Amino acid sequence: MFKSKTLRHAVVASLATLSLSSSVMASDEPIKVGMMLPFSGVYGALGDATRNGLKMALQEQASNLHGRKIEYIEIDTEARPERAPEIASSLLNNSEADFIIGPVHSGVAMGMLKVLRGQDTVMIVPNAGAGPVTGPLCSPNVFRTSFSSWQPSYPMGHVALEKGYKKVVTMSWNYGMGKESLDAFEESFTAGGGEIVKKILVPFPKTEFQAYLSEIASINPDAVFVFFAGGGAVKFVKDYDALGLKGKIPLLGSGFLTEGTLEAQGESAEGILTTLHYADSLDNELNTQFRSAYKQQFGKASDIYAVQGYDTGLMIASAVNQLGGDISNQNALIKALESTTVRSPRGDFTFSTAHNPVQNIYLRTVENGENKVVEIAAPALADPARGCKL
Amino acid sequence: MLFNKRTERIFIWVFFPLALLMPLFLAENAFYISKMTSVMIFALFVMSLDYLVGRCGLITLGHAMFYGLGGYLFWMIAPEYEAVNFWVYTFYICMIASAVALVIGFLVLRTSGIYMIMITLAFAQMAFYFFSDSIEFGGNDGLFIYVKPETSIFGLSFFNLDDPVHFYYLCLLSLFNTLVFFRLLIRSRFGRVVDAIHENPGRTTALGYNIFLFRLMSYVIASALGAYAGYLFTLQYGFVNPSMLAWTTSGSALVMSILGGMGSIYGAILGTFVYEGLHYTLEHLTEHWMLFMGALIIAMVMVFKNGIAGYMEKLLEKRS
Amino acid sequence: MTTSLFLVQLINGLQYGLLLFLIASGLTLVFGVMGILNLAHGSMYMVGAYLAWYFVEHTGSFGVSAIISAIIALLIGIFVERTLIRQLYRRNHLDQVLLTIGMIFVFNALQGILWGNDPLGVSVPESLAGAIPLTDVLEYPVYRIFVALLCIGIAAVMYFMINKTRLGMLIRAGESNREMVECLGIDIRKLYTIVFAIGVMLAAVAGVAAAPMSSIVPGMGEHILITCFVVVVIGGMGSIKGAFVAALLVGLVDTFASVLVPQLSSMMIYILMAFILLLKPQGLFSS
Amino acid sequence: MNTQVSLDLEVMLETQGLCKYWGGLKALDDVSLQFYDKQLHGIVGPNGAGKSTLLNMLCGHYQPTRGSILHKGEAIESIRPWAFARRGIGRSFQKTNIYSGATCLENCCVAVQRRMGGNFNFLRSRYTQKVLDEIATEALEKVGLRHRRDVIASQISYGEQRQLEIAMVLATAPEVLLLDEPMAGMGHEESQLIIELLKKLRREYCIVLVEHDMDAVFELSDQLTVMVDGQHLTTGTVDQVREDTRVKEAYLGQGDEVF
Repeated sequence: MFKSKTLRHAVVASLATLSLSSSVMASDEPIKVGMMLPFSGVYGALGDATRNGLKMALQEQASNLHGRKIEYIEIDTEARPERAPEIASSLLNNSEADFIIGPVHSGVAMGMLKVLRGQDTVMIVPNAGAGPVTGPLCSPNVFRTSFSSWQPSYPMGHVALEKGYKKVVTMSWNYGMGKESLDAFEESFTAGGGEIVKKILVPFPKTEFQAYLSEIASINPDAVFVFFAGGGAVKFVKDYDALGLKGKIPLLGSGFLTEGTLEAQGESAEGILTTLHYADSLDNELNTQFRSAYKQQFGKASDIYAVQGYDTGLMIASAVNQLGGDISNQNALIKALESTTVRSPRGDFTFSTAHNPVQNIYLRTVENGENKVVEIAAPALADPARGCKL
Repeated sequence: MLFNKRTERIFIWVFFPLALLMPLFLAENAFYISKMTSVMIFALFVMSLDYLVGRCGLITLGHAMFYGLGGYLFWMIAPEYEAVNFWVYTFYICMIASAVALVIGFLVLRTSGIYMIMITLAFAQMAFYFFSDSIEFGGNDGLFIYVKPETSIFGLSFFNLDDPVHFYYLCLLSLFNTLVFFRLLIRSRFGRVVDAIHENPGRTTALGYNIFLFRLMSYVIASALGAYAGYLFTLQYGFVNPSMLAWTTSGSALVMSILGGMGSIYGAILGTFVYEGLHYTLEHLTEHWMLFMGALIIAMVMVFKNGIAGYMEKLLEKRS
Repeated sequence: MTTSLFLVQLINGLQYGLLLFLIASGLTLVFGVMGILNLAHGSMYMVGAYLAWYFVEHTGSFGVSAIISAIIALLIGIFVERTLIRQLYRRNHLDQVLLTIGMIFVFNALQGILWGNDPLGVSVPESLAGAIPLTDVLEYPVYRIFVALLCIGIAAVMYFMINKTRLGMLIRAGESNREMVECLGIDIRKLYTIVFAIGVMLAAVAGVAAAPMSSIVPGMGEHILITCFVVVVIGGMGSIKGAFVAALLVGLVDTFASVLVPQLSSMMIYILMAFILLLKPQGLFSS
Repeated sequence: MNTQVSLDLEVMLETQGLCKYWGGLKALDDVSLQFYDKQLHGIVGPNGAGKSTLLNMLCGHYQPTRGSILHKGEAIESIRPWAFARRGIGRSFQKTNIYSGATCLENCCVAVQRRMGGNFNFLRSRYTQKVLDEIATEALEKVGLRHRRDVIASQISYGEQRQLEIAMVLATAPEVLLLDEPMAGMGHEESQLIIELLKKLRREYCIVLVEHDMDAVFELSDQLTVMVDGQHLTTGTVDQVREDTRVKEAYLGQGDEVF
């Protein structure tokens, strides 16, 4: 059917490419940083910010990389978990990335882990808070620079008790991150004698909240604790205000409720109490510097996702620096990463044995369209890392 | 009979030998192997949809339900830490999927056209939320399969599923067998009636055929094969996720099938490879890949009347 | 459930249903008259919301923004019909599906390029900013009541147009018999352009109206699209009256399911649709 | 007012008080008729007389509103449409209704295959079954289309397509043939072909013929029924009907010059 000559040509050509690609000298090669982030769709904004932060950090740290250049490979995950293993495999085997950064979405994280656990690369999660990543599925080569979903929500239980709330309604989307957040809040809140009068799980990604809010109004609890993020958070906060609950029933949340959404939420967000490992208004020099530099470079305000990306970059740079630029020994690289103390805009943090940040959690309130820090809700909080055998 | 056999033969003789030889050139790069494998698995899925939509005229937007079901079924019925026999479980999964298809087909095939599209979507969405809302099935984050099956028949084992190249050949074999199976099916007496029903249901009823039965049978066959594709997908990475059942999965399969040339069966392979190839190339080229992807899809609809397969046939006709 | 809560939920359901009607009406109109299955309809809803945000930022007035957005949507509709849809009238439904899926890709990409991926919000116009107290805790915002009334108004206008005007007569005739309309010496292509543009505009207007009470995010179109198809199919493809009844039905079922059977609430509208189609395979008001 | 004459032949098909209402419209009202084996029974009447409605019920396409249909004495009005064909009641349609994308042979094969079995044989090729082809070819032969065997149906002439449709019905080996205006839209020569064909067939089958071409009906019919406004006017031999004054009135009332 086809001419045998053509076939022979094709064979020769592909063999030639193959031998070429393997003969490049290893030491001249740039450090390859693969990114598996959503650049389109609902999570697109988060992916953008993470990438910006990461690149900014590595740019700033260029002098500490011992002459090694950075090569970025960016792939849009579209937040589709079923594509995750394939993209991860592409970055691992095809691009031979030294670091794979991602993802934002917990389902995608699970798919990536399946391929990357125990492989010859380092996976750093800059956002997805799914418990298993640094819990039962933890692995020597998997790190997280963000948080476990337990971390930001657990301290809020104590805060609620201190405020004297006894009966609380909790609410989130019905998915892993949401449920883990509610559970963490419930854990500390009920341990201190509080009562969860109702737990509402909204099908993801539904944003018709009116029916649920009407129900909450009829229960009239002491406070409401929620986990929502992105567009859903905007809609929820606006609905909460529009239906008159704001000012009558205090709204508490995992910090993502008011991250990257304040502008869209406008007045409605004023006064919401949240706990998170960061706040825009954190009063330290690094943060001020970071924020102005980010604003200058990208023309918009930074947010938590940018910080997480930034810290990921810092962490990579620090390890490369420690090893004098040679990251070919994976064990040494992992050791270096583990021992890093990241000097982050959120305050210094270290890594737990499960490779999750040990960090301060701040209590914040929204004032004049900004998250103002009220106090440190929990200093140097480590995730319990249930089920991790590291 | 819309599609002539010559183009099909040429395609088979070009595609399969190339696919057979590919691992020899690319064994070094595990990614190309696994990418090819996953495209072939999806092509198998698209093929089963193509038969249903293109040959039987039954348009469904719920086919992904069976794709996902294939994965979840394996998780449900196979022991977690024990290697089971691949062939035995293929049989189980196809049988259970068939039983499910029999029940759902019995309900949905009472409607037709756009209403059938929507009622199949309705069932698929129910299945989607069933899996994505329940903690037992891993919810939105999905599930892991820890142990891959072994493939021995009478003590002889040809494929080691942990080896990507072996798995590649298993999928290639599956794809080839499915293509051959559909060719036989289309040429069979059963296929004759199915063609007749597709072209003219009224006439076929008047000749004494119970067309519902034939449609149901076709639906069951396509669904079982769809589930088989989902089972293969799950085995490739050991990962099941509710997004396998999402309507967008059905949607993209439909797009690939239309792109390839509806009802041509081999066009499903063409459509899947072209679509996935474009997607892969564009997303590595530009962040705004969607813009180009969309524009290309629009352009292809305008140019190709019967998909790529149809276009190829026209070219061939002109030359001869 | 107490009576007052029941009444509140009833209002919630009706309001949601009315908004659904507004989005779905364009879809069913275009299908009924032209036989085109426009999957990009949800994208137009998204475009409407983004346009509303953009022009509110630039003009400061929600009313002005709404008018400009509607006009732009109308122009987009005319452009798309003239350049793309027109080529496909004689092709089968599946080619139309493929085309409109391509359009979804393009609109999503353009949204990303033009407006970025951050969630955006539009504040409620001052003149409609108040709220009416319902219970001790609960209030009902005036704007939402306004939107509900707007939806009813548009439904009434559409009913009047289709049943009493010359355009409506042509639309009804075009539905049943394309040749007949052509025999009357009317350029059916012009009719189709108008109908398609109106359909697009209705989706965009729905997006504009929804903008102040929701978040404007990428992908907002796809999610609503499926719900709209459920509405249109339950009502019977092409029937405006059917879409109206079905939208209210879906709105109420979804609202009450959320509260009464939360574990089934995500599936409830699909269960409803499957049930109705099994009883009436052509929807409630098929022609 | 059954004016039908009893014959010594077997009654193949019978209707008793058959009614079909579409909402308020009485498309067919209380029609009782008997169709005999090996006879050609013509049905005529002005437009809207209910001829096609009657035929559509005889083949199971419509469910009667009231009344019953008997096939060899058995009530069959409530069985499924496809079961009519299995009992040997075959029909042709008013508008040409064939598989226009397939060859003439293939068209007939679909018809033959139903009673030959193997319909759920998924793997055996349809192209290697000689018996089927032979029977199908025979059916084509009967209507004089043998030379068109391997031509795609959409490419033969209109008249031939009508013949093909009859061949398909014959290929199902029916006892009853329900023919809905087989000569509609044909030229004179083509009509003659069909008439010759029906002359051959009418001693083999029970044929019910609905036709507008009066000359043809008069020439062919053993029995003739006239219907007006959904009601049965009269039935008899051609000569009896020709003499019937009510028939003349009915047609004159329509302003038609028929006789």
